[in-house]
Amino acid sequence: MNGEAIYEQLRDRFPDKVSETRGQGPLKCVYVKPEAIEEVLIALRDQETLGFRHLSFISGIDLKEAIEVAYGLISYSLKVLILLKVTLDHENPTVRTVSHIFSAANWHERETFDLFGVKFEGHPDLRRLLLPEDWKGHPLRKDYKEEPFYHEMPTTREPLLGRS
Amino acid sequence: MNVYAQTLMEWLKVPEAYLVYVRIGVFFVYALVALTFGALFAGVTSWYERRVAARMQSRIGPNRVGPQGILQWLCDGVKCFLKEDLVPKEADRPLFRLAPYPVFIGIVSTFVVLPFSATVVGSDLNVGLVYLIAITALVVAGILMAGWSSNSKWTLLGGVRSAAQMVSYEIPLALSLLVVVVPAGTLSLQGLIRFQGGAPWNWLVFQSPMTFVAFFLFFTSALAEGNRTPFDLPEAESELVAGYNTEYSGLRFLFFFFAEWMNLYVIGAIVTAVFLGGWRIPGVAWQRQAGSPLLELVGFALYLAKSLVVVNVIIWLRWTLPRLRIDQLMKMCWKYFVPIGMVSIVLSMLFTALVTAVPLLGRITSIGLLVLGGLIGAALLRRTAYAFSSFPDKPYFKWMV
Amino acid sequence: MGSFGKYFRNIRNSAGSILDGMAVTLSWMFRRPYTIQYPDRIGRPVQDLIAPRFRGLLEVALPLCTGCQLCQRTCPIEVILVEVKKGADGNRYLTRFDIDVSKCMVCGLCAEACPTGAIRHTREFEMSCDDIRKLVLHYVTEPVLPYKPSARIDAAAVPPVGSIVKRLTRDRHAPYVPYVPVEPPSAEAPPTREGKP
Amino acid sequence: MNLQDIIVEAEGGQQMLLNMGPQHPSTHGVIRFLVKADGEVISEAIPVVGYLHRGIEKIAESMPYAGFIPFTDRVDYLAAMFCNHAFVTAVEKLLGLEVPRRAEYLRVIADEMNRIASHLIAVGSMAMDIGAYTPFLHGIREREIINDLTEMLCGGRLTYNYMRIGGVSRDLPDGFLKRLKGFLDRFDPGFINEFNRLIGGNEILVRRCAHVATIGADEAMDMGLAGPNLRASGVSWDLRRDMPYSCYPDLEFDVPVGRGFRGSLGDSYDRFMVRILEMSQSARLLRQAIEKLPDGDIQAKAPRKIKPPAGESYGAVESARGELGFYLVSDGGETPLRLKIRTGSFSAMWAIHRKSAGCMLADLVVLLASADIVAPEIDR
Repeated sequence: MNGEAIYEQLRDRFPDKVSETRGQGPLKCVYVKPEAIEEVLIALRDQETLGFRHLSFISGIDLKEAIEVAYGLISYSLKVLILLKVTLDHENPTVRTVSHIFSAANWHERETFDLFGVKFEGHPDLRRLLLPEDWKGHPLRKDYKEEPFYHEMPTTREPLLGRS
Repeated sequence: MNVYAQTLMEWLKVPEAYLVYVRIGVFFVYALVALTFGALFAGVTSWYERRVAARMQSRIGPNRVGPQGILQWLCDGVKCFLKEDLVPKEADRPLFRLAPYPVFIGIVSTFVVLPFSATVVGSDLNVGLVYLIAITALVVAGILMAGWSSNSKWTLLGGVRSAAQMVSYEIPLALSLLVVVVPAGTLSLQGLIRFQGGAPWNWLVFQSPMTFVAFFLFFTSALAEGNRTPFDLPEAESELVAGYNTEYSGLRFLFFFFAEWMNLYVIGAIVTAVFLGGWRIPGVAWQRQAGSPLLELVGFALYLAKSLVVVNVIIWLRWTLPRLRIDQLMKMCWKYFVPIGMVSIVLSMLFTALVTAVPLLGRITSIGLLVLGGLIGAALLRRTAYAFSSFPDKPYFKWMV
Repeated sequence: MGSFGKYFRNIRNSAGSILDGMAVTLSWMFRRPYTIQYPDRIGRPVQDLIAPRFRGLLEVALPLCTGCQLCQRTCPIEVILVEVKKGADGNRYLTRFDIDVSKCMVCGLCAEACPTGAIRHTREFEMSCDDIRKLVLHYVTEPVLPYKPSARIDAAAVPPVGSIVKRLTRDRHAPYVPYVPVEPPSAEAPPTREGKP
Repeated sequence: MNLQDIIVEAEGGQQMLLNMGPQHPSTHGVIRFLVKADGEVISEAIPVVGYLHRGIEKIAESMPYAGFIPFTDRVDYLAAMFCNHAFVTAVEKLLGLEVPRRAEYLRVIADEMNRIASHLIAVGSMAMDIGAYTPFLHGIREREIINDLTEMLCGGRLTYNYMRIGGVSRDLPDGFLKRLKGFLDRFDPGFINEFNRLIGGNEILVRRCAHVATIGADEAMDMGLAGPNLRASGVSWDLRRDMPYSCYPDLEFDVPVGRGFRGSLGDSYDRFMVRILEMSQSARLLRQAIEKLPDGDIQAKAPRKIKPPAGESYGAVESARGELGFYLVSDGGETPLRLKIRTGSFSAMWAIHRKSAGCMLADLVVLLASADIVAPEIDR
């Protein structure tokens, strides 16, 4: 079973919650309604014929007008990777957590929160992961401006190579 | 040493009334000599251990200071002298400053009873073994003081581990010595050595199956007492940073290390004295050895050589084995060593009674155990030969690089 | 008997495994150590022991440099600065070729991009010094005419790999001397072909 | 709850709060744990990561594709070749580029050499954390030979920057294959046997590792473990075999799986042993790759300025630390729109957080070493 067949199956099961297969290039994806992401993932994980037991990654994508969160899942039995996406509001991106479905999602969601500011509702421990707790802003958003100083430490260095 | 004081008085024709002063003088000189010996040994061993470890790890090791780097320990010592003696701000200052000394004293004081040869001994106490066990317990106090007073959690963990470990291992240590004391009938170290003979089959280690077991028991417990791998939990680098001495620097740190390496010799010397025939020369009665300076010297050389072999084995073990976990360490002590020690004492008594009745049995047992020891050695040699044959690197005998 | 036998077998195996380990460490006491005694006591410069492709400090052979600035554009982190200026005589002169060694991550992309092989990796790597500004290597000390691909060049005019950077880093423990920008020659000074770095 | 609250809570309670790291001998690199402990027994070890966060994913958004390859070296300093490989795979998938066979073989040779080097450090440093220093240096010694080989091959010993989009940067130098064969002859079975005798079978090590931090198969899948850590739990999953890339389909190899070698399935000793078995499989792969190495180009015809069409791709390779994936989103420009790096250490660190409860302090060190954590891979 390849990716497209799985997407087809998902659409059959959740007709109004899973979109058409979209995306260009080698990796296609389906868009899932943000409120349905939990049940879709549970279905993917628990259905015997699918067996998507491995959450490979959760990644935010900033498209300037919206923020997407991509879920990469691998099935050990089908040996295939699929990609699900949810589209969120750019200003206040919020989605339900999936950390109770895949515990691996815990840290991936914390990272996405840290770098994109996506709030995962119901996450048990939504703190910044990589950046210091008092860091301002979410650096992987396209509108992020780095502050010149962090705790009075300059965040940039004068280049040694200056043009004459 | 009293013998020497006597001789000196006769030689110098000093009146009898001054005996006590001459004795004090002789003791003072002896203390200096013993301390210098210990210090030199600790220093050179610290270099030697690094060189040996390096070769085991296919490195070269320190070889820059002096010929083959033999003066490396002097440099390290001078460095420690020059470093600032830091005391952490929140530390318990008096205790922190005091802690290295009990450790140091505990180790150095063993030289009172440790013999060098038939007559050269600080004082041949008739409770020598008890004294040894008692005085080395000071080390625990020092380490616990260091761990507590540094006011750091890592040092505290190191100190508490050390206290638990050393207090526990005192028991198998004492038990294994008792196993030997039963046939020998004395607690004095010189007495134990006199009881043994020069030839291996007369050594206490091969005296009975129980003493053979006690030898391993004692050796292992002594390693645990001395915080050597595989029992170096109090200073387990990868777990506790550096254990109880994490916060120490400069001279006080040096004291800890000084004690550690001097302890190597102490372990080696005790093992040699109690189990491996001490300064006895094969085929020479101890009374003759006590009289002649030449034989004394030969005895001392033999004693030192055997101690060095033991020290080498300790170093060798350290660079081979991983370390145990604290619960395994405790389990080993209380579930294996203590019961084995106790059973050994009882059996040792029975065996001693048996051997008194049938002397031939004792001789046969000794030879049998000697053969067993040889078999263990042969197993090691066979494995070494296999190690050479299974890896393409050729043997290489140039040691000075 | 089963559990009793197992108990003793366990002891035997444990002792055997420890003896195994001790035999291996003992055998290495009698084998050749693998480390070498850097930096001295190895008989020849350590640079000679390194593989020819080793990516060490970058150097620029100015007689080969066309001033195309391809390296500058390829470099992902702006380590290279090349400047070409017009002189009073109408010729274009190479007035600056700086490499910020403190920042360079020796990836080798510039050397791959260079069409003439002027910028290249050496096997030199010793560059420790006490002032980060000394880590900017200035290859152009007087204005140089860029190399023309059509021109024939004497192979002997190109310094051997490593010699240039060796000369530049020789005085790295001397006090820092500020860099004086190179200007293209004015009308009176006659231009030279071989720029001495 | 922020860190300050955790500290206050533990200090006020009956537990001791130990601050393990970021400078601690066994937290390889800079990892910090806030360890809540009752004496030696840990009730929770909270990882505080991010000390090595360099924002590589952010850098990628302003780097041309070809110029980003050196940065991937910095993702995992012990196994940089895989990061190269995963990134170029992702870009090649996006471009639809066919890589010449010889280049694929060269990539596999470089990968497998790197896998041996990385596993040597993993098992060696695990022995070191347990207290035996010598095996670590024996591992380093063999790794040094591999380092010399990669230096011959691409000029770098740690940051290789060997692969290019559409191939590799340089062909094999003279005498390389002979030296590699010489290394393999001494390494497998000679060195592996010796290492097992020195430490692998050592009773103390076995006692320290067996039954420690056991991770069952279901749990391992749930926590997203990958690579040797997952296989040690009994899940036979290897991207090289199951989602084949490069020239792995041509080569024959086994996937070692943990089976409770001396303890229970998925304990620290299994993770140790699986790595040792994998080294031997890598040697086998290398021997085959040398045997089958075809002639031909080492570089596909890639445009000078790489500008992939808009789209997404996921390039994943089986790194020494498991599934290493580069999720690449391109909007058709010269730089990626988004690059997400999925690493094995990241999920392993999460597993350590989960499994630390109930361990002893010494077990945490074993767990940390057996999961083979590399700090920059977590933080990126």
